[in-house]
Amino acid sequence: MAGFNKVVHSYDEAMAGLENGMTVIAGGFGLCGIPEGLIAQIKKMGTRDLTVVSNNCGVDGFGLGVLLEDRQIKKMVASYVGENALFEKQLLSGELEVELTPQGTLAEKIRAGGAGIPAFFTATGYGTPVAEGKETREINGRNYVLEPSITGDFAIVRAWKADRYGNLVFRHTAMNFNPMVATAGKITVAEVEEIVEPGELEPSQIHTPGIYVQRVIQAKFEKRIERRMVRQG
Amino acid sequence: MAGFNKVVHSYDEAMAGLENGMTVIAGGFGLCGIPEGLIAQIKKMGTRDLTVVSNNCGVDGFGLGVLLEDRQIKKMVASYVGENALFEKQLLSGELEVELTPQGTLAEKIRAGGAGIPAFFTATGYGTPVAEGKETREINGRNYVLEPSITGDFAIVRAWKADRYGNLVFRHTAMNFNPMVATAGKITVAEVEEIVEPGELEPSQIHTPGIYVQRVIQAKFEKRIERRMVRQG
Amino acid sequence: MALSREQVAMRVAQELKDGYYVNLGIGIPTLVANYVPAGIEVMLQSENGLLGMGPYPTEAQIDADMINAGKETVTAIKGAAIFSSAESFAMIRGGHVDLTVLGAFEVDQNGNIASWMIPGKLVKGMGGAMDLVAGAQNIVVTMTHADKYGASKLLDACTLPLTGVGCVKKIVTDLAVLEVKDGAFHLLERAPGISVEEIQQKTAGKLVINGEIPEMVFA
Amino acid sequence: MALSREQVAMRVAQELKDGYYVNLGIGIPTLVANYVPAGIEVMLQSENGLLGMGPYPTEAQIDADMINAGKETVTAIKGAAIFSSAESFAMIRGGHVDLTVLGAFEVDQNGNIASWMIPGKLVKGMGGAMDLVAGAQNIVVTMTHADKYGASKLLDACTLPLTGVGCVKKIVTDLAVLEVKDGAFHLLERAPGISVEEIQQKTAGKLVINGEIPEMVFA
Repeated sequence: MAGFNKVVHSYDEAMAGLENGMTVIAGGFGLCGIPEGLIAQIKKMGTRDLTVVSNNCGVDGFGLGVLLEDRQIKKMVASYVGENALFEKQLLSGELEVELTPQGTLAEKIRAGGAGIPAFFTATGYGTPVAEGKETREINGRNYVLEPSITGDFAIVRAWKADRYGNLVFRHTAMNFNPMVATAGKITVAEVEEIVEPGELEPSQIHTPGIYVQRVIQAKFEKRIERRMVRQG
Repeated sequence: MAGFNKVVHSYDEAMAGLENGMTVIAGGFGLCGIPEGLIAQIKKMGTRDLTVVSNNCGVDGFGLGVLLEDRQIKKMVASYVGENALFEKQLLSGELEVELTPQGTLAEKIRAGGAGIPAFFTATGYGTPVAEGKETREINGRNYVLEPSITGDFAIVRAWKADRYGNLVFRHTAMNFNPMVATAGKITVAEVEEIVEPGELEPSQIHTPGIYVQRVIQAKFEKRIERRMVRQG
Repeated sequence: MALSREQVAMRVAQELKDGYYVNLGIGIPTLVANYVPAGIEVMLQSENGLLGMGPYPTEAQIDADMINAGKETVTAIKGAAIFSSAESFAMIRGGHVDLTVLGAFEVDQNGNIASWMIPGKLVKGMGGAMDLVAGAQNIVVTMTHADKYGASKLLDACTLPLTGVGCVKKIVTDLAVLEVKDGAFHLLERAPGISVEEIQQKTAGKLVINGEIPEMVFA
Repeated sequence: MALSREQVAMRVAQELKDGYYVNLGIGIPTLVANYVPAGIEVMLQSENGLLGMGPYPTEAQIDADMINAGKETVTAIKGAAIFSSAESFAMIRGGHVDLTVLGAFEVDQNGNIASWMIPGKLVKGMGGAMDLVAGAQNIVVTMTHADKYGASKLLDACTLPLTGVGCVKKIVTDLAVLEVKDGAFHLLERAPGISVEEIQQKTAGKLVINGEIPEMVFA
């Protein structure tokens, strides 16, 4: 079963092959469902000139934010970058190129990339700066923008459970961008909380079939909370 | 909770509003996972000039095939129609208009319809009769065909379990086209084996969130098998 | 007197109908969930991937893997569904969400909205707002009628980069309820004690006033 | 002698590599699953929505809700995943399937394939074949080298409506193994006892014969 055992036992193995100038797509929404250890590994490797695609860029000192500290990110594609002072500084100084993309369009561009759809039309962003320089078209009386898809050299995701075939299940809203991101990498690496035996995951309840996943690594996660809201029980 | 109780108790209610000339999208692959009772109800209603979108058109006397008997279908959009003599006869006589669509393109067109994507590019069918009359484009050195999405006045699906909010779970490969079809109807009707209490379906394991489903009806299914293959145990 | 944030939310809540799927933006829109009218049930969609959002968790329920689109810890009601962000925006873009309530910097008489960027000052990104305004069946904007310097936010044409074009149907401000149609703001209701003149004076865009304008009624 | 259907399947099975995700079409391609070489594991994809297809069920295991793309009752292996047809073709179209094996009516020297329609005679539809030939990384076609009247199926240009353009890389017939490149069929192997001359005679398209052509070897 060598060919289908995707479990690796070190972060060096997990991110082997990552090179300067590559595109990395990362799962997660805010700090929820992010592959903490894989991001830390990229920081450790010191890989530079990366294009990073992710809904957010973490916060100062955590999540993808740590890759800003040594200026490893050349370009960021994201929908929302509001929680990060270092990000704002590098953006305003011109050190960091940013392509702001509506959240739904970003999700769909990544899904399309994994699904062999090179471009699609969406009404989102028509008539706004997002549509500048893009083809627009009226279809059945509505205006749409043509959006190209996104694929990456690496895709990094966090899952809850995996088996050695790379089948993944996500936990609660830590699912977010992870399923699409998992489909869009030439090499997709899943950092997971638990590795189970094949057959333990109910086939029709697998969120990401293993065909999309090249490497699986088990990890412990800090799971930092951004906005801790509590009601009196 | 009146607004979210989508359970109806008769087939008349389930298909109320279906009119001559409407488009009906149906889930199922061959005879697997088809909404048997909803199809029978359309036959009973005698609604005519329907455009029916479904991967297959059933077989003689079962599944969507029964709608051919009284010539209720004006146009069929499908990927494979090989099991149906009456279909072939009506096709050759010109009584039935047929738009053959590659299976993956059909699945994606229905998904796109439900997801507000009016058109997308795919490499499937480039250079074949499927691309005739359609816009083609070279993107990054490959040739693609622009395919418009599909939506229906009605979408009819079969699911395994539902709750009254319309959340659906499908069983084994009876899932097939059902999840996309469920998203693409102005009115989506789910015929299900079992209705469970809200909360019994694990939120992250729901295949079709209830927002897509307007009506749910419980039924018993014949589940006819097309090709019964057996190995010696 | 101008409405409080809570009163704006209470008025917006009157737009809810039984069985509506609703997406509430950050800020005042979030408060709308506290004022759902009696006898009506709505289901809240959170665009990170949750349909059937519940209240904030108790201390014991807190789970880092359970958050809303505002990145706040949250719970799910019985009957909730959780899914990917692609599925979430398929719902939104596909027109399956009945009502979206969101804030804005500016709205204009043609239903354009600007809510995500102030050039040179603020570049946080649009998040899901552009998809929401392009996708929902019905968009209600909540905001103060004028900024803190008294300048109107209801313009003839937005000056800031747009979030969406021709999509806003209704506006609930601290002073008034307005409908946007035919290239004008149509005054429907005024806040208790607020005169039509004050609303007119604080509305830079074209304002249509037809007959007597009633005061808002709070249950 | 010309290969039997089983021998064609055996030869195709030599194209499998450990860890391959493979989609097998109906007919001879289906038989390939019976000849996976020792020490190698592949995972079978069925385009209705199953990754990790197992053998046919026993009488006790039969379940109408568990079928393959040929509409046959089937089982799933441990570690299988089941998903929608949209997801299934996302895999296929997105290039995640390593190898597709399918039959054809005709193939030509430019890698074009015709497999789904004979005008005036047969209109069953293309099913998933067009997506598979457009999406898989590697396409192997199995067919008889000539039809029952002796007419070649390896043409300079397909005469029937196409399934895909420039996509076929390898062909395994009852007489030979050929690679398609640079606008020609390149003869790689011949069936035991079949002469290069016979293959040449039954190949209508451009055939390139480089040096000694070995006989196929079956383990």
